[in-house]
Amino acid sequence: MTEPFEPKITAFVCNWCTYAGADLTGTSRIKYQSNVRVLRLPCTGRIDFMLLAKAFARGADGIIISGCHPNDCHYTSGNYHARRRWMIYRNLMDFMGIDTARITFSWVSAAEGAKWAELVNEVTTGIRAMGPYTEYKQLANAGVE
Amino acid sequence: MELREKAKQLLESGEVKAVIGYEPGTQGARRPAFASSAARTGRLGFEGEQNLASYVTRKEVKRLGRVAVAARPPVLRALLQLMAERQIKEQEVLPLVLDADGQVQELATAQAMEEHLALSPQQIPARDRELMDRLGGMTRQERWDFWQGELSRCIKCYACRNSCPMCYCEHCTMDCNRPQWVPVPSHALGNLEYHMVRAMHLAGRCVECGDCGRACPVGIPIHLLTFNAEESVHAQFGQRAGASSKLDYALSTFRPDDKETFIR
Amino acid sequence: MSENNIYLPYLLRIAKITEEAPSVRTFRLEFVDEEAASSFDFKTGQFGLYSAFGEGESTFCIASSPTRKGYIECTFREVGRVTAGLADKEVGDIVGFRGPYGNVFPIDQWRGKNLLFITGGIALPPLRSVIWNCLDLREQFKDITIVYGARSVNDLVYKHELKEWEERPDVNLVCTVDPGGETPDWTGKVGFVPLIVEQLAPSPENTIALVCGPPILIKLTMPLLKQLGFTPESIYTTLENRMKCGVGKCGRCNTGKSYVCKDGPVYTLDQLNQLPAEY
Amino acid sequence: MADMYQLASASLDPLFAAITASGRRILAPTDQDGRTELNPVTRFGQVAKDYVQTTLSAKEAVFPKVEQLLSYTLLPGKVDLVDAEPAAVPTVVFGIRPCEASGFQALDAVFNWDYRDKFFNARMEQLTVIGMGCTRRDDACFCTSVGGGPGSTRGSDILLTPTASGYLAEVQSDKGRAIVALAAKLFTPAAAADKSMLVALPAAFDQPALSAKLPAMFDSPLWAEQSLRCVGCGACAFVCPTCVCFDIQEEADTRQGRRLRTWDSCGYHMFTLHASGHNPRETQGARWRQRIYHKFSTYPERYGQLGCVGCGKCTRACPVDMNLQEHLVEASQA
Repeated sequence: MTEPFEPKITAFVCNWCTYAGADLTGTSRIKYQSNVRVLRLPCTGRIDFMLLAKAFARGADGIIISGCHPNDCHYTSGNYHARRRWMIYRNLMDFMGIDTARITFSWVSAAEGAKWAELVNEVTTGIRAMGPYTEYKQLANAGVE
Repeated sequence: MELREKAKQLLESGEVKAVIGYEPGTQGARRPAFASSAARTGRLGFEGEQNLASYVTRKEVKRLGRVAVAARPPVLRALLQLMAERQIKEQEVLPLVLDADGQVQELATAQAMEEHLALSPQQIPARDRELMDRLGGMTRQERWDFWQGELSRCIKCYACRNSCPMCYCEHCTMDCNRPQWVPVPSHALGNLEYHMVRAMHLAGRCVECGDCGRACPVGIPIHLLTFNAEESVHAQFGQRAGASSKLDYALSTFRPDDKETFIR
Repeated sequence: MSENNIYLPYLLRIAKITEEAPSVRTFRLEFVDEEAASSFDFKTGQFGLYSAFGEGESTFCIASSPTRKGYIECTFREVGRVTAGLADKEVGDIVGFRGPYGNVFPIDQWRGKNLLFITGGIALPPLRSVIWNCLDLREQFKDITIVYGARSVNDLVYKHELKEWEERPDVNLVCTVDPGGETPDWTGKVGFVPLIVEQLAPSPENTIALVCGPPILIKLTMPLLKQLGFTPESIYTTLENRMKCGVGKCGRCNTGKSYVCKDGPVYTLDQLNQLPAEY
Repeated sequence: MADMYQLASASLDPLFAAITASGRRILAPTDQDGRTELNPVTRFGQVAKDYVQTTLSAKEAVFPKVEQLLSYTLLPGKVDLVDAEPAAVPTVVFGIRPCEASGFQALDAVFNWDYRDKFFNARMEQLTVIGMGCTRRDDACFCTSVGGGPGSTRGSDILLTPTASGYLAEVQSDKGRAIVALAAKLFTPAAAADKSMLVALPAAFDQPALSAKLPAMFDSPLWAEQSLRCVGCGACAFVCPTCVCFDIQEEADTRQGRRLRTWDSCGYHMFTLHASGHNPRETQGARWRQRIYHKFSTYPERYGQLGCVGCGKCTRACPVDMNLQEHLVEASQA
């Protein structure tokens, strides 16, 4: 018997907006799917592009990246820098054939507890439909004799 | 005045300590050549492939003193970008170019370099453009298969990195091991992550000389990865690396109205 | 029948951790496998590759004496990935060890001779193995003199053993710290090691000198010893080049034609003089 | 003394079939997208027709670019260590040049001169080399300067030399005889060795004289001068059939890990860098010198053979035409 596929989703969120927003989701008793592992970073500006690649390499089927809305960054401009980086990185990943549909970028503020739940639910449903990201997971053992 | 004569003059007057150009190599190739005395200028020429700007940041070359460089447009762009990144100063390098009359001209200032470059528009070679378009037309899965096939041949010799004029870091992120950010072994994951990091680190900095791809001993078109990153900077932020010695790094700046379509 | 895997380490359990100096620790390691524990043997001067599983292998000498059975000790400073991984370990944790590798200090040939140890900072551990080896066979040697220095009092390693050597009547320990590194209650000398050696002016008569230290110590001490009349054959040191295999294959530890992992790590000054300075 | 046979051109297809049927994998040069590399084949027709050399070397068959040395599981207070067994499959390397075939002996010298390397040995044991004598050469070739030759049998279990009607097969070893036995009727005994089609390649320098003078040239400014254009990559070392230097790398998470051996190069700054920041070979000149000395001075002294077979792969792979032969000639004349 094979277990039904439960996607692993890694969420990289900023400390000030999205993490607080996700906290609000909890304190508001809004239920959402439990497939997400939240990794809190100080700011989206700190979310190095390689963290995304590392998440896939370590078995993530989907990735959420979320931080403060433009203009609301705790450090004034971290999210603007992050946005530029994503604009380039997303194109590059797509060019290399990495499945960018498995990566969701979002702005979730500290007041948007409901949006966080909605985001996680949507992403989880989407990734569940896509299935496991097998081809990336297989890289770990390919090319070693 | 032709290059050899100019080189001789510059070395004899002591204006530069070495002239870097090209000379006939073996196997019908032309290769980089260093002339450190007037007696050694006899084979120097402008024609060759390796981007000579990759030498001017090397410790062994910096130690020589001021150098003159036979500078085709990609070399000039790389030199300007190195100035923008504060890796070389105007007075450390003297680019030599051929003017419209076939005379060797000294471009002693960044401004002169920029003006000379403005004469020849920057273009990705047709063959590369064609392959990029072909890749663009593929499905994601086809692109994945294409790159996995290509990168499986990678032996991680770092010829691409070491040939690149913009890869001057003394301690490359590939060599960092606390943490071990990118796997050292040349297995599938190590190769993919290496080329991903290389392309991202060159986004907004790649002068599109294509030398990484040319250097690859196993013929992987890796230059297309940095081209993609650079083109995407140009398309979205409107600037090209190597255009000016005063260029801001595209990824360390931003505009509040940067336009994207994928963040929800 | 397949051959043995020469890259497979022994497993050792950390029995004791001693904090020696800032980011310098000594591990006492005991073999997990009893058979290995009883069959394992080494000679002073040899080294091994220690694994922090998860991080990799790093090369250090064996800092304990072969006369002390049942365990080996290593002393390391936390500087890189592997040593940081080792520094995270606690008593009871498992580390790997491959060895013993390399040549030895020929102490059998030194019977009846005076021994002069000159060392500084974190370079004492390789000589500590020799010192204890010789002290455990004390009657075989004549005078034993140890000149040891560090940047500051706090940077001296093996502080308890230094005290023990100081108290022993059959050891002449001269301890020094660099100017500015002394504490109010410091009773030892103040000054760089070569200077102290110069003041001490040891006699080369029937004496073997063992010098191990940072490049600057070696660079300044060697001419001094020569001046005092020591022959290049009577001066020993131990080299540490980067290694990956330890068994003469990975190709990086050579200095000229000599492989530090196989022909070294112990060299006389005479041997070093015949090699290019690739260390 | 080698057994000599004639092998008709048409016999290679049935020979390949017999080898494949015996369960052996055949690696042979194939042309793909303008690149000639060793790839698994089952028919002679797949083999490249017109090549001087493959870019990469056959050493990969016995010394892969990444191989696992061991793995482990981490448990509280316990480490479960698992020895790695190389998955060595019976392999015939077909059509490599005599220079490259002799490279296996240089690898063997290092892997087994003292401690024995079971990974190399397990793969080597399963390897049969069918070399192919050279009827062509290019500018990078210099085997005759380093003791080899277009028809040298050294390192080949069977050396095929093209003749007007097919091939001369010189069978050198039991492994070679085992291949002959697979299709004995294809091999007809030859009375004389016809090597008339082999290409001529005069020696370019006096290698013994060069090796003899190298120790005294260590401090020569020549090495720094020669290496000025070297970009310090590892292409030369990685394509070299004899370059054996390797790195050992650990890959692990909090629960398990593995130790991998990967190719490494003396051209890299990192190769000898100490943790303290001190580097015994700080400049590219010192690293280039190491490359030359290791092959032409250390090897002969230590292992009684050269660490270079004159195949020229390094020269062809170099992005800046660091022509090894040319530099050796220069050193010989310095």
